[in-house]
This record gives sequence, C-alpha cells and structure tokens, in this order.
Amino acid sequence: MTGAQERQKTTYREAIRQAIREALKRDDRVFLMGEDVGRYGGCYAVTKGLLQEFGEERIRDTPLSESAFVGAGIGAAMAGMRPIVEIMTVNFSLLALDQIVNNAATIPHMSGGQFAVPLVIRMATGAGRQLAAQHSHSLEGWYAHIPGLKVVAPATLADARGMLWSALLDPNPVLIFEHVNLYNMEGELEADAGPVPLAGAVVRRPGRDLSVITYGASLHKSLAAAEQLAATGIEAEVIDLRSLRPLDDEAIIASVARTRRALIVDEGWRSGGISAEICARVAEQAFYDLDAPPARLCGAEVPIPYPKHLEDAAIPQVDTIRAAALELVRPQGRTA
Amino acid sequence: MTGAQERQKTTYREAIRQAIREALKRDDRVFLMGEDVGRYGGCYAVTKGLLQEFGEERIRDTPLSESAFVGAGIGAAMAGMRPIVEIMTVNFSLLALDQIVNNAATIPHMSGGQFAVPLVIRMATGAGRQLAAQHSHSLEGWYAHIPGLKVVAPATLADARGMLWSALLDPNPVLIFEHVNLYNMEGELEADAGPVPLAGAVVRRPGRDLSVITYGASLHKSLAAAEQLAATGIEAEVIDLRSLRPLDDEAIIASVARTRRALIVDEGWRSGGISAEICARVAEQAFYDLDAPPARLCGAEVPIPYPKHLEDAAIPQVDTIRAAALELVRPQGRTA
Amino acid sequence: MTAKPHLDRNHARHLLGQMLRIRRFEEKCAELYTQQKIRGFLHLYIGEEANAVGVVGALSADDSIVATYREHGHALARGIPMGPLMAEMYGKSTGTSRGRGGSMHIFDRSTRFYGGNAIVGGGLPLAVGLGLAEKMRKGSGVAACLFGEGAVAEGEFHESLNLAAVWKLPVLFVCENNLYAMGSAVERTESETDIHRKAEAYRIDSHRVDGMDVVAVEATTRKALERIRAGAGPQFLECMTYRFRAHSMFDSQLYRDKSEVERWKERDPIERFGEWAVACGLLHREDIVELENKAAAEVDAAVAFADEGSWEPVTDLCRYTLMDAVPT
Amino acid sequence: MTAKPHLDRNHARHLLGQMLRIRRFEEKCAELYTQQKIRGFLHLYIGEEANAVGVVGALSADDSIVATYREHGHALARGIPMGPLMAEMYGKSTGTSRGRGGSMHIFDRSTRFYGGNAIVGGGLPLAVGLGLAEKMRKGSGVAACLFGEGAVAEGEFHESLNLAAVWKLPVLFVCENNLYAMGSAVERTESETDIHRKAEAYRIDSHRVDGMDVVAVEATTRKALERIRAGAGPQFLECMTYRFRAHSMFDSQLYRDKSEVERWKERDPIERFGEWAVACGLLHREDIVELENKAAAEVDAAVAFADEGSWEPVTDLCRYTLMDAVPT
Ligand SMILES: Cc1ncc(C[n+]2csc(CCOP(=O)(O)OP(=O)(O)O)c2C)c(N)n1
Ligand SMILES: Cc1ncc(C[n+]2csc(CCOP(=O)(O)OP(=O)(O)O)c2C)c(N)n1
Ligand SMILES: [Mg+2]
Ligand SMILES: [Mg+2]
Repeated sequence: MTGAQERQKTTYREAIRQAIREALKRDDRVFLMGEDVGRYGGCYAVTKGLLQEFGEERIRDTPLSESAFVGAGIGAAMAGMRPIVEIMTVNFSLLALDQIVNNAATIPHMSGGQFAVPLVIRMATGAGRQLAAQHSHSLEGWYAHIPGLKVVAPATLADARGMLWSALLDPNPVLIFEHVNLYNMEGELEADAGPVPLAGAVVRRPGRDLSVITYGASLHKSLAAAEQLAATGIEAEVIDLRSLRPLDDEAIIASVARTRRALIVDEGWRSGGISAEICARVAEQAFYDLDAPPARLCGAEVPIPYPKHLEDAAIPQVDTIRAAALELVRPQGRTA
Repeated sequence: MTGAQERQKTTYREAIRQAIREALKRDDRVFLMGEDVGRYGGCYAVTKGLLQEFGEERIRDTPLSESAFVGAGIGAAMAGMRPIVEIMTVNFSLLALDQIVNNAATIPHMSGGQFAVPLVIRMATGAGRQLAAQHSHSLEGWYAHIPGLKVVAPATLADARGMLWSALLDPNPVLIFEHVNLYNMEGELEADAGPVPLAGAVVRRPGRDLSVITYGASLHKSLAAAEQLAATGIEAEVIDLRSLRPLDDEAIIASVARTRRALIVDEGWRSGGISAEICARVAEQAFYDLDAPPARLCGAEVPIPYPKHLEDAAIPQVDTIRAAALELVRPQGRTA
Repeated sequence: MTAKPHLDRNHARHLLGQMLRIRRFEEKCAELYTQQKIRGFLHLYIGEEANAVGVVGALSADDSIVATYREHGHALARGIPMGPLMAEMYGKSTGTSRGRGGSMHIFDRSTRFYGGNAIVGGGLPLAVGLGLAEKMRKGSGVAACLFGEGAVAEGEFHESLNLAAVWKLPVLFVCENNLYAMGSAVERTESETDIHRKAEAYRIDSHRVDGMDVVAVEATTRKALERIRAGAGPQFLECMTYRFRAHSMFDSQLYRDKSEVERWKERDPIERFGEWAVACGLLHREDIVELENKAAAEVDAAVAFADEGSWEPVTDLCRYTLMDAVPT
Repeated sequence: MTAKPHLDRNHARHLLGQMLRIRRFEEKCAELYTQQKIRGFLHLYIGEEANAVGVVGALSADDSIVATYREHGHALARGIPMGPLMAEMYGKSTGTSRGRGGSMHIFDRSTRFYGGNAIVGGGLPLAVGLGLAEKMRKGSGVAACLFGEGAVAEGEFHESLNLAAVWKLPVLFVCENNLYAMGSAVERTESETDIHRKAEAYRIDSHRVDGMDVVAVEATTRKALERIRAGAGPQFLECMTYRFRAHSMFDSQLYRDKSEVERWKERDPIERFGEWAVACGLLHREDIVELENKAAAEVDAAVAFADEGSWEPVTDLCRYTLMDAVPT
C-alpha cells in the first residue's frame, strides 16, 4: 500500500466488476460466463455494463444448466482459456458439484500433471438478505475440504479486486466466495491496486487477549465486536483468513501463541465446518500455548429461515461474538 | 445380544441384503431403487436375487439419472412411502447433491415441520479396490456437515443389518455408507438380530492409554493396530463412531477423559473432514483432561490414485495407525 | 376464446374470482414489499393468473402440486387460505410454514401443496416421486408440477421427464412459458424453442395452450388429467404466458422492451376473460364488481391476519431440522 | 458395406490394422487382469472397435477427444503409443498418466486426449468447453465426445447438448449405443429409444450409423466433421454397436441371453471388414496375417514396456494435486 496512490471511493461490487474488466482487457483468454451475467447485469448486479463493453463473445449468458457451463469452463480452461464462471448462489453450485469435484479438482492429479484447470468460479454466499433456505447457505468451508481446489473469501474491497486477479494467474481452479452482504459495502481503493496473494491470512486488528479468527462478512462483525470489547479493556486480535484452502497455519498459530486464546467465527454450520478445521489445527499445533480451550461461534445447524429475527439468530452477530469472546477471556464458573 | 440365539455365518454384503429383504417383507411402503439394483444384482452384488423375489414394482432399476431418482425418493418419502435408494458410489452422489441438500435436508424445517422425508440412501464409499479418483473417495464425513441429514457408517455385520432397519424407522433422511472393502467381510450374525440405534458410538476394545476414534473400514485396521500395540504394552481403546451425524459426544469425551489421549482415524481427507470435527469437540470439551494434543490420522489430501502402492499410501493403514498411536503416547522430542 | 361445456355462470364467476384474488393479493404484496413488511425475493405472477387458475382448478383433492418460487397464484388457486399465506409472506408464525419459507416456499400439507421450490428445476424430481408413490399405492392422484421455461435447460428436467415416462407415472408437467428466465429470453437459452416438442423426445404427450386464456388452460388440463388417470403416463402442457412485472423486486428489466410488455398487457387474462364473459352474457358487470369487492375484502382480512400474527420464538429456531415423527 | 472414395488398399490395411491392434491389446489386458497385473475396473471394448477406428481415425491433429472409462480403443486409434498405454493399465510411472488413472483414465496431452472420464455423462460438459475454447480462438479444431447410450439419461447430457447447440460450438457428440448400460437394456431406461432422435430435440443434426461397419462409421464421421468445420454447429452420431464381453470384469451377465451375444458376434467388425476387403480384392489374406503379426508384436512389446516400468515413488503421491504452472 503505497500511501501516495490516488484513492477512489467505490464498493465491493464495483471492485469486483473493476477486477473483471481489467482482466478482460489484460488477457484475451479471459471471458465471463454464467446465468444472466450479460443482459440482466448479474443477479447481484456485479457484471452490469460488461456486455456492452466487451460484447457477447466474452460476456456469455448461459442457459440454466450449472453442470454444463461449469464443466464447459473446466474444458475451456484445460484447452488454454481463462474462464471466469459465475454461479449465482452457492446453493445452486451443488448442481455443478460433479464437475467441480470429479473433474476440476481431480484431473490435474489424475492425469499425472498433464492438464491444469486454470478456472475461476465466483459465487455469492451467505445469509442476511432473508432469502431463506435455498439461497442463504455458507458452503465455502465445505468446499475447502476438497484437495485440488483453492477457496478464497475476500472480505475487503482490495481483496475482492486483487484476489480475482491472482485467481486468474493461478494454474488451479479457484473458487471465490462473495458474501451477499458485502456487495454494497463502501470504501476506498487505490486506482492501481494490484493482485493480492491467494494464500496468507492477515491481522486486521492487533490485540493481546484473544485471537478472533474469521473471514468474509463475519470479519466486519468481528471487528465491530472487538471495538466494543476494547471499551471493556479486552483487546481482541482479529485475523482475516482470506483463504480457506489453503489455510495459513503459520499466521493462525502465531496469533494464538501470542494471545493464548482462540475464537473462531464463521457463518457456516458448526459441525464439520471450516471452524472445526481451524479449531483442530489450533488444538494440534498450539495446544501447549493455549490458556483455554479453543472456541467456535458458528451458524446454527439449521437451514436458514426467512424471517429476519430467525435469520439473525441463525448466524453470528456482533453481540454473540462479543459474548463468546468475553466467555473465552473471563469464563463463568469453569476454571482450569 | 442374547447369547442363546442361533448364529449364522454370513457376510457384510449378505447382512445388508438380509436387512433389505426383511424390510421389504415387513413394510409394504418399502421399495428399493437405483441403477442396476435389479437385473444386474447391484454393482457390488448387494441386491442380487431381490428382483426375483420381490418383482419389478419394488425393486426398481433406474436410468442413469442420480438427481431424478434420488429426488423421486424424496418425493415418494414425503408422500408416505419408505424408499431405499442405492447410489452406486459416493462420487456419483455428487450428481444428486442438489436434491439431498436443497430438498431432503431442508424441506422438513423449511415447511415448518409439515413434511418429513423418511428416506434411506445407501452408497458405497472408500478406497482399497484400485478404482482411482472418481470411484474411491470417502465423503461421508463431508455429508455429516449438513443439518437435516443423519449419516451412519456401519462397520460390522450386526450394524449393517440393524442400522438399515433403524434408518427405515427414522422420520429423517438417513445416508448409509458402506465401505467397499467390507462387503466381503465374514462373520456371524444372530438369526433374529434386531435394529441398531442410529446414534451411539460403541467401545469395540477397551483400553487405558489412548482412545482411537474411528468408524467403517478403518475400525478393523484400528483394532488390528491395537492388537499390535498391546504386544508392546500400550492399551488402546477403540471407539466405533457408527454415526457421523449426530456424533456421540458423550461416548467420545468419556473415553478421552479416561485415556487422556485421542487419536482420530479416518479415511477421508484431513482438512475439514469428520476428524476435524471430532478433534475440535475433544479440544473444546475435554481440553483439561488431555495429556497431549489430539491427533488425527486421515487420508492424504489427494484424489485417490489407481496403483496399489499409492492407494495404500493415501489412506490410513495398520502400520500408520500404530505409528500415530505410538507417537501420541510416547512423543519423540516434544514434551509438555 | 370459445365456451367449453362446463362453463356456466357459476364457473365463470369462480374463474374470474380466483384470478382476481390472485391479482389483488399480489398487488398488495408489492405494496407491502415497499413497506418492508415482506422481504427477501418476491416474484410476482401478475399476468400469468390464468395458468394457476386453469391448471390447479382442474385438479382434485387427491392430486398433489409442486411449484416454484413464483407460486402465490397456485397456492391461492389450490385453496390455501389467504391469511396464512400472507402471514407466510411476512414470516410470521401464523404463516403456512410458520413463516420459515416466506414467499418462495409455500408448503401446505392439507392441500397436498408440496412446496414452492426455489431451485430452478429442483421440484421436478419430487413430483416424479409423488407420482411414483401414487402409482405404487394404486391411487388415482396425479402429481402436477409447475415450472418456468427456464427450468427446461436444467438436467433435472431431462432426468425427470425420462423417469416419469419410462415408469409411466401419473405426473402432469406444466411449463409456464413466460418467455424469460430472469433476463434471458428463451431464444437465447434453448436451441429448440418449441418447448412442448422437447417433451416428445421422451414420448410424452404434449400440448401447447394459450396461457392467457383461462378457459383454454382449464380445458386442456382436464383432458391431460383424463389421459393420465386412464393410464397413459405423464403428460406435458406448455402454457404460453407473460409476466407483466419484473422478475423479482430487484430487476431493472433492461432485457425487454416496454412495448413488448404493453402488447402482452392487451391480453391481460383477467380483463380479457371478464370482457368476454360479459359480452357473451355469462356474467354481468355487477358480478365483476362484486368479485372485486370480495377480493379486496379478503386481501384486507389477510393483511390484518398477517399483521396480527406473532413471530416464531427464537427458541424454536432449530425445531424440525430433524423430525421426531412423520406427520400424519 | 460399400466402398467409399478414400478406401484404397493402404487405407483398408490401416483400418483393419487399427481394429486388430485394439482387439489384441484388450485380449491381452483380460489375460493380465487374471494375472492381477491389471486391477480395479477393466471395461473391454471388444466388439466395438469399428467405432473408435472410424470416428477417431477421421479426426485431425488439432481436434480433441473426450472419452469414457471404456476408452482403450479410442486411445490407440488416436495414436497414443501402446507401451505407455499398457504401463498405465498396470499403474506404472511410465504410463500415460504416471499410472495414476489406470484403465479408466487415459489422458494424453500430446494427442489432445482429454481423458477417459468415469462419471457417466461427466465428459460431455468438458467437450463443450473444448469446443468453446476452439471457437473463441477461431481455430478449426473439433471436440469429439464419445459416450455410451447410458449417458443419455443423465442431466449432463441434456445440458451439454443444449449449450453446444445454443452456442453453435464445434462439438461432435458420438453415442456408442451398445444397447446396455451395465445390466440395463436401453428399452428399460429410455422412454424414447431412438437416441439420435433425441438430438433433434436440440436441433442438432443427427445420424445413426452401423457401428459394426468401420467404413460406414468413418464416412459418416467425415461428413459430420465437414459440416462442423463449415460452421453448422454441433453434430450427433449414434453408432449402433455391441459389446461382446461383460460390462467389466465383475459381471455375470444375467441380463442378456448368450444367444443375443452370439448373434452380434456374427457381425464382428474385424472379421466382417477383413472378409469383405479380401472378397472385393482390396486386401490379400497375407495382409491380414501380416497385420496380425504386427499387432501381436506390438502387444508383446507393450507388455514388456509395462513390465519393465517402475512405480511412481510414494513421495510423489501428492504431486500435481495443485499445479505449479499450466503445462504448455
Ligand atoms: C438452479 C438455479 N439456478 C439459478 C437460479 C436463479 N433464478 C431464480 S429464478 C430464475 C429464472 C427462472 O426462469 P423460469 O424457469 O422461466 O421461471 P420464471 O421466473 O420465468 O417464472 C433464475 C435464473 C435458481 N433459483 N436456481
Ligand atoms: C454417474 C455415474 N453413475 C453410475 C456409474 C456406474 N457405471 C459405470 S459404467 C455404467 C454403464 C454405462 O453405460 P453406457 O453409458 O451405455 O456405456 P457402456 O458401458 O455401455 O460403454 C454405469 C452405470 C458411473 N460410472 N457414473
Ligand atoms: Mg420464465
Ligand atoms: Mg452402453
């Protein structure tokens, strides 16, 4: 971050659009396809205007056929193109899972390294817009189970822009998860902000009393909770994972070794989610550094319901993050 | 287990077939459908002879269309039938994942409890037959992430028979994972062996020095490793999870509290697998009881390769389980 | 529009009344959306009412229904009371699904309404299963499955039609072809745009009908149902229709001309049927006024019911994720 | 069988030689399977050789291929050397994919062989993508996709055909209809058994050909390729064929009569073509003997190559799970 750069006011949505635009200009192997990315402008309006600028060949509206167009992205990538495939919402990606797991994640290894799949798949994830149980899940942590994939979840404007760039440079299939509640987020971005590495967590707020390990939309809630905690004298370090596969063990463990307490916050379902993996790694690698058991604050294990009060209750919120942090730092009852 | 019962020699495969036969006889709402379950007799010969005995109405060969016949199972279950759906191999189940996650796991909650989905889905899982990367994965732990599903993995003849029974009595969608390497396993079974509850882990071998927590085909490798360890004076307690969703926290934590050491053994990929969840729960709930960090021995994070030496190297084996247990009990170097 | 045997005054009142109920209900929903009483995605059916009324009206009580996220019309035509329906739109515990599903996920066990499904194509396999259950139990019920023309490109469409046809199941597939899937015109997404001809590739009897003509839709549906009940296996209807409103409340409609919308509005199924019924003496103008009044009163009552409803307690959040028993 | 323009003696030798290579290779594989040198699933193509030789032989170097787990014939017809192919069957590091894929997953970058895919229907979307890349780059290559008639029921078939047709991509879809998918006869799994008519539901030009006649397959393929290169969009071939052996090595074949198999064996593509070529003076009996000898020698050499090959070191187990660079 070179302080001297010109900064522009923009949004997360715009930052992604900008990243796509730049990629399309930079590399003529890049193209975008997905449902309604063209005429409609994308279901979350991310791709608005791109059809007009780049034309039908490179901004491809597909029929409703997730398996075929994701698979076509894989084939095109194997043949040397650099497709960006948009899946409207992570729940729909389940229709393309055969292609993602059995082909994209498998062929490079299974072919003995003869073929790479330099494919980027973007999708919206997460709850918060009252879209109910078939549009609101957070399955990025689930995808992080699959070897052969890279899974990232940019939480800031700079990451949204820069990680798409890196994803396109990567020889592997990269899944980018964009939380629906971030699209409208405003902020400033340097005019020539560059690529952001796909691996590597970052400390978004330093602190000494506990490490809050999170990503995506939960990052912002965690930062807000950390502010509130600071008022009560508790300094939470907030780690933005950025990448869920691979995970940055080093950064996680280093932070936990400093703070001696870990709280993992994640909107996905608790059992077998990415928080479980982080919790396991912390337990395995930082066991002797911990002053308390690692803790998780996750989505409730339910299909996300429609009404706002239930949707809110189903995922971590500033309040519940703060409470979980307090409980971790000053446990009620239990002593070691 | 009433010792006086007549016992019959049989196999895991036969035990499942027997369970299906009994279910078909007991309840006329039960039927079986899947690819080649009828004329061919099932790709792993589990259902051989059933077509002849029960006819085409109840033993239904389906076209190759995983999404449609799994979805049809969901619909039929909602309408009051008790379908058993066979998916040949877990990798193919990805083609039906939309139906399983977006419908079967979601509709009961989303409809406010108006509709249940009493569906049983059986599938083969696991490596060991040199079937390479599109036929050998272990995704049962992955499925265990999904609320609304029950996920079981019977490791013994009695469980294979009895859990299918319980699954059919359950009002929820139950996924039964049958490890391909178990089908030929021989053993004895009581003639009138009854249902086995879907939840509830069991101690298959008591021990004081560490808890080996496992399931499915890895159970037998773990038991063999425990025998070898016993020869060196280490007594491993071996826990068979049986159910991956829900997990039996009580049994796991009780064992770990006794042995103060936990090794989780699982053929699935390590990151974000069921072992991660167990590891996290142990860390959260038994932190102060542990004498060492919890440990995991999992499948290597690769698509399973075809050649035997690589396939063997990709999943836990008796040797590696023993070594991991030794390392946990008598760590080299590191001290607390 | 030609009169069909069963079309007496009562039935004409019924048809018009149903379409009016749906229209007025949804107009109110749009209003409530701007008031933020209804949230999330709201997909209006305005312009397409003749299909729900014609198709669903032709079903009998032991038939079952699977619909999409654009299912308010079908729910009302099926007889789901407007109050609980509106409460569901609000997300109230007095809603059809305790408010958990909202607009896109209306379920009603008592009328065999197996849900608004919001995965495009995702309802078709369910309908095949409902048909299968019915056939195995030797019942006379039919599973009616409604979906948009966008679903036709999905693999689940293909697999479901084939399976229903191979097994000769009592399933009525109804494609509501409103020419667009969000912003995608059917010519851009289907290599064969004559959808009902696709059904023939599965040897499924297939008929195209003017979906702006409630009488035609009903008559065609009746015939299809008769064939199914006679054992002919699945049947396929393609209803040619049009949505007058945006795809959902987030849609600036860049993909179609206003003039196209206006042209279709001239074929408004409600006005058209009303005018015709009056012209040929089946109905009086006063009938229409009366039906309008009834619809308005019903909508008002539904809003009141929804407003009064309570929220499901947060303590029940996880209830029914796993069921304790199969409801009977 | 009628002689086609290009059928001179050389070409006849080529066609027969290719079919013989495939046959003898696979017979040896069956033997090696009983010796446990080849493990896992082994799907033999015996009886179907005319399709691989006819279709793949008609392709040019810049075309690409996606096949299934029953792909040894296509791999050999494409020119993948028999030694590395056999080594792959063994799982040796000298195999086409370092032994990692085995029989079901032959990949060969240098001949644009994009894999044996063992998910039924799973290769079709890939082929669409290969065609898309070619079209976007304005190349003249065609993506040929081979699959069994069992794949036709899968949703991925449907989605892929539509997408290729909507975008007019240079894809040749080849359905090798051997009448069975494992134990399921096509009449039991398809409501419309005339598969090539299904292609018409996507407005894809479609032709059925006698898959036991290598000359016919080749001629039909050439024409289809010409149409594709002329910009007509995807084309569809249905090759009527039969597998003489079991589905895989675990199959007791309860689902078909021995007599049916015997009847088809009378149409053995190799014998039939050989007899015909001799009868019409294109080939001498000595040609056949010579080709047989060559094939036998090639198979022996391939076995020796495979036997000699080393195993990939276990330390390389995870290599290429993630790639460091895109191979060029
Ligand atoms: C599998 C899937 N993909 C994408 C979407 C997003 N989506 C919701 S409605 C819709 C358009 C569907 O069009 P159509 O089937 O014609 O029904 P209509 O909305 O016109 O009634 C799309 C793309 C979805 N819900 N499910
Ligand atoms: C998605 C999927 N479902 C099931 C299988 C198991 N399976 C392997 S081959 C096969 C039969 C396929 O038949 P067909 O497509 O006609 O090809 P053939 O084997 O006759 O060449 C089946 C069911 C699979 N590999 N993939
Ligand atoms: Mg539409
Ligand atoms: Mg076949």
